[in-house]
Amino acid sequence: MRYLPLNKDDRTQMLSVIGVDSIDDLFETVPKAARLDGLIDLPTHKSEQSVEQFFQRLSNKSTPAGSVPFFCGAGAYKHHIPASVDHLIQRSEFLTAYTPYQPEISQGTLQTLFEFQTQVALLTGMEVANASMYDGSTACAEAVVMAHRVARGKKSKAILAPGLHPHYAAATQTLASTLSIKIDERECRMGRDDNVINHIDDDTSCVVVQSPNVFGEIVDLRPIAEKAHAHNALLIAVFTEPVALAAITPPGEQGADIVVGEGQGLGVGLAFGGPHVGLFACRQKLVRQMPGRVCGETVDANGDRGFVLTLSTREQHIRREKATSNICTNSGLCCLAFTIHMSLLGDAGIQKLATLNHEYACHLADVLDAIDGVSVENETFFNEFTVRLNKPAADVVQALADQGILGGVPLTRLAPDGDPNLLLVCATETSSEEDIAAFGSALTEILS
Amino acid sequence: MRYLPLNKDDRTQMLSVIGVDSIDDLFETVPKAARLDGLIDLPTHKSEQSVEQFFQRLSNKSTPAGSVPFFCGAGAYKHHIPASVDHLIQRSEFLTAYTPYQPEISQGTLQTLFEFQTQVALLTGMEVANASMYDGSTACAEAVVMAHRVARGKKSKAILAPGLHPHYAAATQTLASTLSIKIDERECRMGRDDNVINHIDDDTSCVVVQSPNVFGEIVDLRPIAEKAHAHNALLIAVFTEPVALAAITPPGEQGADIVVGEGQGLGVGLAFGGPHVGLFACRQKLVRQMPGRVCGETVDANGDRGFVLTLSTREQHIRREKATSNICTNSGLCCLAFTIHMSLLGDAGIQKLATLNHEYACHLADVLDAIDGVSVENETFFNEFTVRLNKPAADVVQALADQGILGGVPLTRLAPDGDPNLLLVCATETSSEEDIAAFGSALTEILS
Amino acid sequence: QAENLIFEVGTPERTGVDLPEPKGRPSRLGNHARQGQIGLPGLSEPETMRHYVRLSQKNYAIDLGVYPLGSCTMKHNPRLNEKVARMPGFADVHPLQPVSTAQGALEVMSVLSHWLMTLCNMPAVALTPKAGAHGELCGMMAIRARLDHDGASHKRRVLVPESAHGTNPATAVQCGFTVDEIPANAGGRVDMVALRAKLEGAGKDSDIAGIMLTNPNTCGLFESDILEIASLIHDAGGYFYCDGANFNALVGRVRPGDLGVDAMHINLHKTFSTPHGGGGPGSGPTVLSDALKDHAPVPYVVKTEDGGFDLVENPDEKSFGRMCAFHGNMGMYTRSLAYMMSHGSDGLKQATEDAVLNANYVQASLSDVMTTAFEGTCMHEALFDDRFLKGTGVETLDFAKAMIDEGYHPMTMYFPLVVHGAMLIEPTESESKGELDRFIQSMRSLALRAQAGMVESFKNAPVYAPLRRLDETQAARKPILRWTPPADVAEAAE
Amino acid sequence: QAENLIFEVGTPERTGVDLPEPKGRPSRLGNHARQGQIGLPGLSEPETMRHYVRLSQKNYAIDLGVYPLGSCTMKHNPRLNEKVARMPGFADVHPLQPVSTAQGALEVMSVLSHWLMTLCNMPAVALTPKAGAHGELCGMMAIRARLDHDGASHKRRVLVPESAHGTNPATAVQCGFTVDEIPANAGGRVDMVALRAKLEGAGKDSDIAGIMLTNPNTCGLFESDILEIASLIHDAGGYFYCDGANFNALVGRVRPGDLGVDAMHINLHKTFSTPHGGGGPGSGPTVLSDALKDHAPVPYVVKTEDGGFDLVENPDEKSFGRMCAFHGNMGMYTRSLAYMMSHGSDGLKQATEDAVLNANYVQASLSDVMTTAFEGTCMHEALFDDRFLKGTGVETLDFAKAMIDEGYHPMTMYFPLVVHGAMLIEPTESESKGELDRFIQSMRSLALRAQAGMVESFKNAPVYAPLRRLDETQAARKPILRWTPPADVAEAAE
Repeated sequence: MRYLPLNKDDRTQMLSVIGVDSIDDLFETVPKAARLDGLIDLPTHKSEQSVEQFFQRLSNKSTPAGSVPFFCGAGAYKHHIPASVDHLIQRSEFLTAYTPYQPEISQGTLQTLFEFQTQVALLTGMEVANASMYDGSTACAEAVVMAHRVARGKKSKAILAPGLHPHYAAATQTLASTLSIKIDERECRMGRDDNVINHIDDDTSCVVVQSPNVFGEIVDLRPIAEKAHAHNALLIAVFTEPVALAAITPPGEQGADIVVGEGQGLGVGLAFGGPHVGLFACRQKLVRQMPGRVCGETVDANGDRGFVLTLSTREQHIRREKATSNICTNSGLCCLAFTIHMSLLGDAGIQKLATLNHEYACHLADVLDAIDGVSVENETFFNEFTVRLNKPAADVVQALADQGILGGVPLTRLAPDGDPNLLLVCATETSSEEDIAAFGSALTEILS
Repeated sequence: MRYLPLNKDDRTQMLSVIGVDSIDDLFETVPKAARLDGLIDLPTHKSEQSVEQFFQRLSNKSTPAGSVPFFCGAGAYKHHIPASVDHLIQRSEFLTAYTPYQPEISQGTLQTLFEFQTQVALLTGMEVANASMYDGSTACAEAVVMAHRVARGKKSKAILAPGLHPHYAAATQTLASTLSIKIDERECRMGRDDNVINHIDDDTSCVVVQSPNVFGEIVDLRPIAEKAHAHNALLIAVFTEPVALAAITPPGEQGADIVVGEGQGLGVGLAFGGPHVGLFACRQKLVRQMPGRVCGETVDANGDRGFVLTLSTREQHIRREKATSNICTNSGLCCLAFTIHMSLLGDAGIQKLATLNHEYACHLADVLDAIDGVSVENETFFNEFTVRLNKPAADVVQALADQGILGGVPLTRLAPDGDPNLLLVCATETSSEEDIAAFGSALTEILS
Repeated sequence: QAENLIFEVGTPERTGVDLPEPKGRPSRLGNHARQGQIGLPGLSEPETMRHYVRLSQKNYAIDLGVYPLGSCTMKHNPRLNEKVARMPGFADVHPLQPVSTAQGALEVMSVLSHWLMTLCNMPAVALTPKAGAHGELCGMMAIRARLDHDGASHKRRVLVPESAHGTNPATAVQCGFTVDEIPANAGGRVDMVALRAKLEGAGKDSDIAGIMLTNPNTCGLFESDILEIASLIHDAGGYFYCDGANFNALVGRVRPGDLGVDAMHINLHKTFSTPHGGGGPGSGPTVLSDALKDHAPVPYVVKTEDGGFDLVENPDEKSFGRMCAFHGNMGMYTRSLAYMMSHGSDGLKQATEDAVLNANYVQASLSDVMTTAFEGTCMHEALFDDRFLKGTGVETLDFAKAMIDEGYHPMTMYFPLVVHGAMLIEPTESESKGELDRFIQSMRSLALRAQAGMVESFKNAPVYAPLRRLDETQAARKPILRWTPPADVAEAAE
Repeated sequence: QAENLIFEVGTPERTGVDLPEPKGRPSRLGNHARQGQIGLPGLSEPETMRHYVRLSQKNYAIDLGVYPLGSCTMKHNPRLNEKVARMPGFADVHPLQPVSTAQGALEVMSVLSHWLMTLCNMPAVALTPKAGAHGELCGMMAIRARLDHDGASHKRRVLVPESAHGTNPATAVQCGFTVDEIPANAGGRVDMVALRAKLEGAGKDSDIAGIMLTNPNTCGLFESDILEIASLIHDAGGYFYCDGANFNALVGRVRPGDLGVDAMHINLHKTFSTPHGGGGPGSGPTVLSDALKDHAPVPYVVKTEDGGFDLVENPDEKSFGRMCAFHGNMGMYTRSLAYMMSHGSDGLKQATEDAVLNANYVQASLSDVMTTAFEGTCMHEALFDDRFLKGTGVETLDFAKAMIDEGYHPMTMYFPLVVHGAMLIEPTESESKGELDRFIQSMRSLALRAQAGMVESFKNAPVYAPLRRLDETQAARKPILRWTPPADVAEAAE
């Protein structure tokens, strides 16, 4: 076996040092009834070549986003990732390191986390950020639990605005369901979010608002923040596309207390949904209630600057049943990828990237809106928006797929009770004019 | 421009430190007539995404060996390369380092070269090896020039055996043509190599024999070595497939004085012919006449073992017009790949690999020989052999290609005057039984 | 050599990404356009490359040497797995594109499920949990859902050994349970007297929801009373959650399903070697027993009649719901399946045996100069306490830092809590005998040095590391969690 | 920390590659089967990975810091280029598969040729040379073929400046020419008086075959008399070979074709940034003038009438033949074309300007503490001599080794030979002003330290490197070029 360095002689010698006769002797603490004889009924070892061929064959059975005109968004976004990002994250020193518990020999990971936290804080317009969560949806759920914790049991309700990504709402429901948090989830429908404001009361610990929301509409958070703060509730702002924040007023400037979202769009690929990277930022005063890992600056014995994991008194390995959350990993390598992509872009780069995304989306909206049987529903949008079709969107998407076009996500894929004729579409810098034209003609034909 | 760190402010400041007004001032030593105004007529800079798309489009216009039943050899061989090989050679420290002229900070490259030299010596059964040449064909040409040098102008003739790869013969002709070396190239034809022996005389500086030869036939080098040595000539043994040497008696054990060959088969991909890696080994006593870079063991100021480039008194940067050759690079990264692949294989691995190659080739020979209009011409072979078809091989290969099978190399592709009905075919561990069956049926159909 | 932060290197107008010029179309952002600079530094590509390559060299890694972190399982990460994970049919597929266009990815999930269920002898697996702790959540949520479904919502007490990972009690609480600790006995295992006292005769209708037990436990020992524990908990109407963090000591030799386990998460990043990546991403698929499987979260893959695959994305009334957006960490599914297929049933068993052998070899080779916490052989990790350092002035932390100067990553220290000054060493099956012998030699010489009174070299350690010991107290007291422009430094230090 | 050789780590039966079991078919090897062990060590995959990762960290690299090797041009290697080179339509194509199945690869060669010819304003390019020296051979072979074709086989004398790269005279000799050295003038350029003496009035029928001239030359200076040199050599019936090693100082601003050049090789690995890889592989395409283009070697790509591409693989009577098996270094074609297309005509020009600017900035910033070899501005590299070290006891070599302790790779030293104790610094366009400022600061402090008499720190250098100074004399006197098993060590040292 190519991965196992011991050979027969080694094993014999080692057993003799241990003072046992056979490997079986090392398993004698296992009850006899539970000891397996022979091999489990699975194939035996395979060469690298044959494993590779197996996966190649399966890979060929899926349609990669990059191989066709592609317009899916709704929480995962296709962007061009510079080759150096994937090169760097594959370096042994990053890829095969553990959580940086020994800071003296983990400054590579730690300094990167510090840069990451700063980038997230800047992008969201917030004061501090943690070192990432599993993904945007779990970050959202943890934010609601955190708000509940901040309210110290005095408030029982969390309000989810109607434009929140249904998966985020569901993940939040799940996590909150076992705690005494009442989730007031507004029906997921296209439209203005004003009505959220009317549900905020003194029993509200937080209100969760996504912008751009799942329909692509940009939401003005200011009035919601005002109302929430008046009732001593927190505004949790959510986003699913980090590139959007380079184009729109960041939630931190609109009064958000916690900002959570998905970072996948930068540095991390689609990967059929994971791993992605959850971003989590909040006001400085809330930092000790913030879940997840945090990296902080300090000095070493010589007085040189260095970085360590810190604020661990909130964490499960210290606080056990009193921890802020049970989370003990972050999305380390994805947050490295995010950080490198952000570093490459810089201020000028990400703003230009955002502008291009917006322009392609505007062009796509124009093309689609001109088709009979299609109407763009958004008043505003960044790089994705919602169209109403004259047929069920799921059928149309399947028909497009049969023609080799991945033409967006039907709302019903996310919300089975949602309007069946709504389709969420997205354009990024990877959507060429030819792709958009191909989408337009195919759609015209299918709807006619 | 993403690759250029200077910005406008930097440039202005730097010009002022230099004390000139503009960048043009730095080019004032260029005659006015030769100074270009404006831009050269080529496209301006492109995004990474668009460059990648350009190459992806062209890549899709070729048929990768791995995507079809594949049976080409004749000097370049498809083997499965472990993923860790390509990972390791892409490490910045290997990939972006220069020739190890400063040994204190180049031990990574140097120790690898030392391991490489040892592996090549062991595989060829020779005493010493250099740190690689451009490829097998240039190694062959350099070996002939070296033999000429060893003869100190007292011999004028080099004999090339009939089974020598025609490209190797041509590259040797080219290099020798400007020196006073008479090349006695035997006609490239299928058959026993005995006749070479009859041409060896006292004017012969060397005889160049490939085994397995370009037809796949394994040649007994012993009688040739005997005759050559009797006339004070050197036997230069050539191979094009390093894996073969794990299966057959190495040239070093058969009396070869210089062994040269192509190392591409291990660690290095096909790459449409390059870069590949030339292997070059010789007897210890000839080492100071050996061309190319050499790495040697020594100690540092503390007495610790270390490695350096050595024997540089043979080299062009010291000897200028008296150098052993004008070569000043090796095929560094390819020889790293070769070394890593060899290290992974080890003695047991490479022997098994060789056995598998041979078995697949035997199976292929049985399948093809059973087809009407096909006869296997070889008495012996390793993983490639020659078949005679009842039609011109070039047409048959094109017909196979049209059916999605890359079915070997017509002899005329290498030797335009060669027998048009001969086809060189090869099987390796990457040739599945299904591929061989598909080849067999397609060939049956085409020839019927 | 210190490496500046990117914020200290970059300038706003530079960029390492070239993009075509925008056309200046009218905006449809409404009045929401961001004003002003974001504050991100601009770096060219070569500056960025160099920054992160240099930073990387300040890390230790499994590719550089022994990384004996007990309970973390730092083993070899094959690059084949990285290669297959990057194939476009997995890496470049959108989670919401039509399932007809993602059949290969779904098939990987299906085959992976088959391997996990077979290795565990369990009838179901939920793939979506994104890490071990998320898998714990999944298992405990399923238990809670089953209890609620059975109308047993008074069953809220969960037994947790005091030596458990901190995540266990944290997870139990996050699922709305109360935690009741069970002590360990002198042999490092569950104190069966105490456990029986809690459970015997409790009856199906007790308030017991279940037990969370790590096996092998955090002392590196197999819970030899596990069959009785399972039956006691089942008799009390509770469910058996097994923390699978140490499943790598059992794969191919013991199946959790044969032990009475109702739910167990599997850390793909430990047991099946998806890279730890400096702290994630992990993946924590959770196998479930017949009793729990109907309560599994969505989404999951099902086979269709035509031999294809479909996704169930909407929960029925029994499912406890959804744990995250999309379908879990596909990138870890491909890697771990490649790992499993490469080993095969024979290789996985051999890997388990080698891991246990290596740990026992280390324990046996060090037991004369260090003090083993418990008698007898261990499973995949060797646990030492700090008795051998008594009176030397050297503490476990110092010993750990001195290992850095020997060229090693320290072992896990001060865990498990049941052992004083614990040192938990897990070599894994990836270490050769040669490497282990060198490691053992280093550990021996450190132990002897400590006992010889050379305390200073321990207190000063590490010396041969990019930095000396870091002041963690200062970091926690005045947290500086982000860079701020020099003028604002005073504020940030608040 | 020393890293053992693989031969000291491995054992014969271990392997890092799994293969299916052979079936035991009868052999068709005749009586040629290899007997006994080869003697290669066996290593598992994790051992192999760790060995080479550890070894790699003993290397300096452009990704780690300034690598100011004059005339070697160590610039940023974009990873995009690595990515495109690995696309299967280029990397996994056999050189002899039917050209109809390799159209994409041939198109890359065709487009690359167009870029190179356009940048040089030359009508032809031979792509196959595998490195710079191989390109020199190509150019000189073409000149010789042309001379022979014209019946001028008495023209065998080649003029070479004494400051030329050693490869130039070596190449000339390998092509059967004799070398006639031209001295340099006080300004570091070709001594025109001496040159005119050799050439004026020589006439078309002289024995002059040509001149080999590097431009900018090895002193980093543009040969400002180049137009006259070209015309003198042409008047003498010779051809102008330009060594293109320093073409990176001209790209986009000066075209060799406008200078009267007949042949010039281009180091794709220098000018167009294919990675040096620790010593290759390189690639040395050679542009040829109208006079020489018919004598180019095979193979080359031609466009077909249907818009496709074909290969000419067999030489006609004018071609000087074939230089190597197959079609040259395809892997370098893709990388360098990706580099050129990324820069575009504007970026290539800017890169040239930045390279020249950076070199002049270094020269200007150091000229008060170090001694510049020649007055005035330089092109892409700054040349210093050792006058500033006079009397300090520190030599160029010591200075270079001290740079290692400052965290830098030394500059090129003792080259060109025309300058005493030469130090040739080429920063390239890849360095930011910040990096250059730090580098300049280090160089200044070293120079001041030397002048202050702190000679010991130079003689001992390097201290902060994986090894101290190596004994190169011993290595050359008793060459040990391979590992031998311990028992045979005595023999090997012979």
